Amino acid sequence: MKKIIISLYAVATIVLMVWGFYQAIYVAPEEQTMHEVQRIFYYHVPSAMVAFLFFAVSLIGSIGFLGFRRSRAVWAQISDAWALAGAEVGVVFCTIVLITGPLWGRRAWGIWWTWDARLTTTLVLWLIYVSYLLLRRFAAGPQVQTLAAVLGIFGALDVPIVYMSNRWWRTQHPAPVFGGGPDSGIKDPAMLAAFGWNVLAWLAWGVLILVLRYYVERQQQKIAEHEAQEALNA
Amino acid sequence: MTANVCEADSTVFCARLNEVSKLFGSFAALRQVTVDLEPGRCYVLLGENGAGKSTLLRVLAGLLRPSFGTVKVFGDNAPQDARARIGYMSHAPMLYDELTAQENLRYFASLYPGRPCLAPAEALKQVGLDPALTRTLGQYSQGMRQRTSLARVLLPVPELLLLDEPFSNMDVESARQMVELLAGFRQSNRTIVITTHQREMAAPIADWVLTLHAGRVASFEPGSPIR
Amino acid sequence: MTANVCEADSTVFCARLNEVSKLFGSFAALRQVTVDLEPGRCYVLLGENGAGKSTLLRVLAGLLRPSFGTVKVFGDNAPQDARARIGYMSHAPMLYDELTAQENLRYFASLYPGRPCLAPAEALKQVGLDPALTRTLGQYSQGMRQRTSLARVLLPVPELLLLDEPFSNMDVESARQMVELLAGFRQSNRTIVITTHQREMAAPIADWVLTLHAGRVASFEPGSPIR
Amino acid sequence: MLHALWTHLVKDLRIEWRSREAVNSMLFFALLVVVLFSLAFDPRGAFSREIAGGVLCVATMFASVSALNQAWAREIRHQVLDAQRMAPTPGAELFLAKVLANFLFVSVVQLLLAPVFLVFYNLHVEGQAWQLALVLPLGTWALVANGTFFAALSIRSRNRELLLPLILFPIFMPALLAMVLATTSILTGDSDPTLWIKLLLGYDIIFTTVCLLLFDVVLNAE
Amino acid sequence: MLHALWTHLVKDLRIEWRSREAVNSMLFFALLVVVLFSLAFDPRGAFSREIAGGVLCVATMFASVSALNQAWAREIRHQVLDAQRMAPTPGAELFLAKVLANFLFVSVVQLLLAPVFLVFYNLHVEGQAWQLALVLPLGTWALVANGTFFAALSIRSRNRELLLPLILFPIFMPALLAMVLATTSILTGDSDPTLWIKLLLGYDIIFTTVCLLLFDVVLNAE
Ligand code: HEM
Ligand SMILES: Nc1ncnc2c1ncn2[C@@H]1O[C@H](COP(=O)(O)OP(=O)(O)OP(=O)(O)O)[C@@H](O)[C@H]1O
Ligand SMILES: Nc1ncnc2c1ncn2[C@@H]1O[C@H](COP(=O)(O)OP(=O)(O)OP(=O)(O)O)[C@@H](O)[C@H]1O
Ligand SMILES: [Mg+2]
Ligand SMILES: [Mg+2]
Repeated sequence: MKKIIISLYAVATIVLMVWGFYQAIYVAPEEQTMHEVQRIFYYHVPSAMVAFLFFAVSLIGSIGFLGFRRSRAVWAQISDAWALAGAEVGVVFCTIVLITGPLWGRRAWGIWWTWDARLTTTLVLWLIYVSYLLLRRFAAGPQVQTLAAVLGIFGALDVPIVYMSNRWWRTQHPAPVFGGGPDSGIKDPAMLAAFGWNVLAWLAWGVLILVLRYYVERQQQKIAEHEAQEALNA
Repeated sequence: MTANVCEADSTVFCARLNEVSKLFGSFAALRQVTVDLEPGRCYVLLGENGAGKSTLLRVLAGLLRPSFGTVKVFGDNAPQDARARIGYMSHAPMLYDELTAQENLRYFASLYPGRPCLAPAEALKQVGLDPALTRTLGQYSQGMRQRTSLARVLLPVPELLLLDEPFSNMDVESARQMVELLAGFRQSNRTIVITTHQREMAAPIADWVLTLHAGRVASFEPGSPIR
Repeated sequence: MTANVCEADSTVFCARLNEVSKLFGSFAALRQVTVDLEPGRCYVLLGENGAGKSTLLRVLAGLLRPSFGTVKVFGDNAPQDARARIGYMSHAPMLYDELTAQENLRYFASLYPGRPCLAPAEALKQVGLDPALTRTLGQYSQGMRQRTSLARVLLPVPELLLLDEPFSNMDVESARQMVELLAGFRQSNRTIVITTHQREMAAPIADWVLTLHAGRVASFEPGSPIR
Repeated sequence: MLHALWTHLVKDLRIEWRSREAVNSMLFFALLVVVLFSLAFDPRGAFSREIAGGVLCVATMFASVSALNQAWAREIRHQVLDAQRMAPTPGAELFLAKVLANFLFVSVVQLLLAPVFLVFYNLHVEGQAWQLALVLPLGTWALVANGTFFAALSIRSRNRELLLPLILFPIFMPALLAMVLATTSILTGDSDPTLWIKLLLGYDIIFTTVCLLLFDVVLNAE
Repeated sequence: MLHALWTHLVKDLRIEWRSREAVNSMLFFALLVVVLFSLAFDPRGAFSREIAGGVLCVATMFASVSALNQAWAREIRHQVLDAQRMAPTPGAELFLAKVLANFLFVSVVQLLLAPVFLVFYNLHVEGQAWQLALVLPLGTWALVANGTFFAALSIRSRNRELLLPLILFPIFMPALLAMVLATTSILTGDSDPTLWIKLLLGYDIIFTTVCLLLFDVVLNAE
């Protein structure tokens, strides 16, 4: 049953991705200043949004782990699995942002990279979560989960900075499209529709990976638990 | 001090372990240990290397949390909530090499605010050290360090005393003195748990002897003189 | 192989310690130890913790240079010049955790160029391990590691075998097998020096028993069955 | 409440005073870094003033990391940390005392290094020099508070000397950026550093609070 | 003679391949250093090309030191070093194999980092790029050979992570200077780097020879 649902969901995701691609490349109108390259917008921004969301998942998982670790072991383990999955998949999406950004920048600005606030903070965010994953590999033993949860909380402190960076500072990176000034927002409905579909598609795709990663981690936790029980009864 | 003793008196158990297991990864260091410790008794923990003695003490001290089962001390408290009333001495001295014995003790005493502590000099005298020594701890011999460590534990006059191989580096005469000191402690209704490999050393004060084997309680019997 | 044995045969002493003392700082771990080891004999080293057993073995292996006195092996060589002919197994496994047993042995075998070595698989079989195991050494149990370590020592077919507590993590049955294996070795005119705390284990092959006490030779007597 | 904090602090200072190990090695290390950077970035160039702020901050950072790695070494050596955990005083005070002690050490190093630095880079301050007395302590605090915290976090891992910078640097980057920009704008006198100083202050407050709140978790993690 | 060298090398590479720990952490560390330096020395400025060479060399240096500190860790862990000392093969080969292995690791990191670096600093090479393929390996060799040697020397001390950079940096300085100047002159195309390359070569030959000659002494020191 579970398998069927996941398979159906996966198929739906693929359909959405194809539809989003069609919308972004063929339906959405060409932008006046940047022309064709602007279409990378439909991948760049949704990825960033999904990455933020998943880092939030990681934060909630981390807090949950710290809250439950003394009282409810199972909930704590579930929280920890979410924290790990959120961080890992978040890093993947953040990487997509960091690849699509320079690709776009090369055409729009003539250079791959510049050290403005938005770009720098995004890079720092990525680095923090990579170090989170490294910590999970390097530190051994039962305290890993606690230490990682602590670092997860620190990492999340950077997310609002990234989000606000092009609101606080004048950046070379474009000003916010949504929730920026009074004249922000996408005016062209076809563009907005293409953007909406792509956000939905990338979200669906991200959630699929997230859930799979969570599932694998839970499975591993159960195996470890089983081994522990065996050791106890041996 | 008297108040504390009465407090310890009023509960039937000083510490209560219920089905305690401790796993390190997939290695079980303790398996379903159930023990009640009564106040005013001295318990001697025996067992071969790796049997889980130190682990049991650390669980009692609240430094390790059991993987399964519960630990309660002084009624219904978790050990973490009664840290001021538990004294724990481990294999390692738990003292700063760079300070003198007095400085070390004064430092640790001031970490127990609001608790009537012994004077550092007095604690040192109790364990048979000269309080006037000005050498830093790094220059002490192993046995002297161990005594200072014992003095550190005695400072806040704990009601539950956990000693991990306290005699391992002492000569026989000093060990005998230590045992006498501990015997006095037991009479003021404090509980003592000692691990040791030299069973005959602790025999004079052993009310109960608990033997561990591969993390399990192998036997729990009244203390007896040397066979 | 036969050539080597003859070589060992031709000297009267396999190793000769003359008034050897070893100081660590101002601490004397060995004091004026004078011992001759004959080829084809097995020597058992006894002594409490810190008596200097491991230090003596390390001096024989050439890993430590005596502070005073001389060490000669196989005639008039310094141990450093006869490293290929001495096998030394310490408390620690001296193997890489990240490699499998076979890989470890193959690696160490190729560090003895020009010396006829055992095949790694054969050495593993000799110590009772399955050569087909593909786990890395980090996943072995303590006892299995110790056997692999023994196999490492046996590889280059050394004429002087120095074993530091080889049985400490083995169960009784495997230890017995090990002793039998070593007994075979001794018959091919190789010298064995073993330290141990379990004297009865090594008793069946002990030609001589050397007891150390605080760095001094306390007694040196012919091996005897368990008292 | 602050009684235990004081006790811890006095103890740390006394131990450091006996050996002066941390300050000495940090000083030497920082000196090396300054010299290395002078070799790597020729300070005779026209832009020496532009990069001097960066060099100063980065030298402080590397020197501090080498010392912070040892911050808890004494507590680990003879399991003193277990005795600390058994004491009925809050871990936050232990943490704060460590931070204060390390802050003092790093500040001493900075003070001793400043003249050397001025000489090597032929500097004279164009902006308002008193602002430096605000920027450097704020930046150092950010570094030391986070560093002490993550040193306590990484002592439990296998290769801890490796881990500390890997975790600390990304977290510290925003503060470093603010610190460098503020220092540079004070040195060159080109722009107003107030924004960056405010940012540093905000960073310090937020991160120190989070560290204080979470330290007990790290201290008692098994 | 070179048989044992090959054996040691294969062993080191195989172990690293199993965990990839050294390369991974070095890579991340080097990335961090590059980012930190970019924050500290704004590469948008007019002089970015002038300092890029220095940044590259110093980043390599710090990253390597963090890895070199672990170079002998595996040998220490279970006293494998004693087994090495007992084997009748020259210590020089053991040393050379370690140097080669570490050289490979650092080079891999450099290769992976190079594009990132070019992007971050918006660089394009003005001089002859192929000379970089000479300068970087030579400089890296100088760093790794000395680093491996002094890591072996400092493993016996109490706080070895601190000791290694304190010994290594002063010794490495001449090579660093040559490396930086050569790189910068290749990047800017202003002057001819041949002199510096020759100097590096000479440094490499002399120091490697001395290390090889003295390694047995260090290895067998009690
Ligand atoms: C070079 C690296 C780049 C990085 C790391 C980067 C990063 C980001 C991030 C993190 C967001 C946040 C999305 C959100 O707030 O939900 C974003 C949004 C955006 N990016 Fe980029 N970006 C880069 C380059 C570019 C370039 C070159 C352009 C176009 C010239 C661009 C155009 C946009 C636009 C239009 C948005 C949506 C604005 C907003 O809502 O804030 N980005 N980018
Ligand atoms: N932190 C840890 N991580 C993993 N295993 C551990 C840890 N602490 C103890 N162990 C293991 O738990 C087992 C019990 O250890 P413990 O120290 O309690 O033994 P012990 O009875 O005190 O032995 P000894 O007489 O040698 O002190 C040992 O096998 C040990 O290896
Ligand atoms: N490298 C060293 N530095 C200083 N002291 C040392 C060193 N190696 C050994 N010692 C000291 O020398 C004495 C003898 O040590 P050794 O290891 O030879 O004892 P042992 O008889 O093997 O004991 P055990 O049965 O515990 O293995 C000990 O007191 C030890 O502390
Ligand atoms: Mg123990
Ligand atoms: Mg020994």
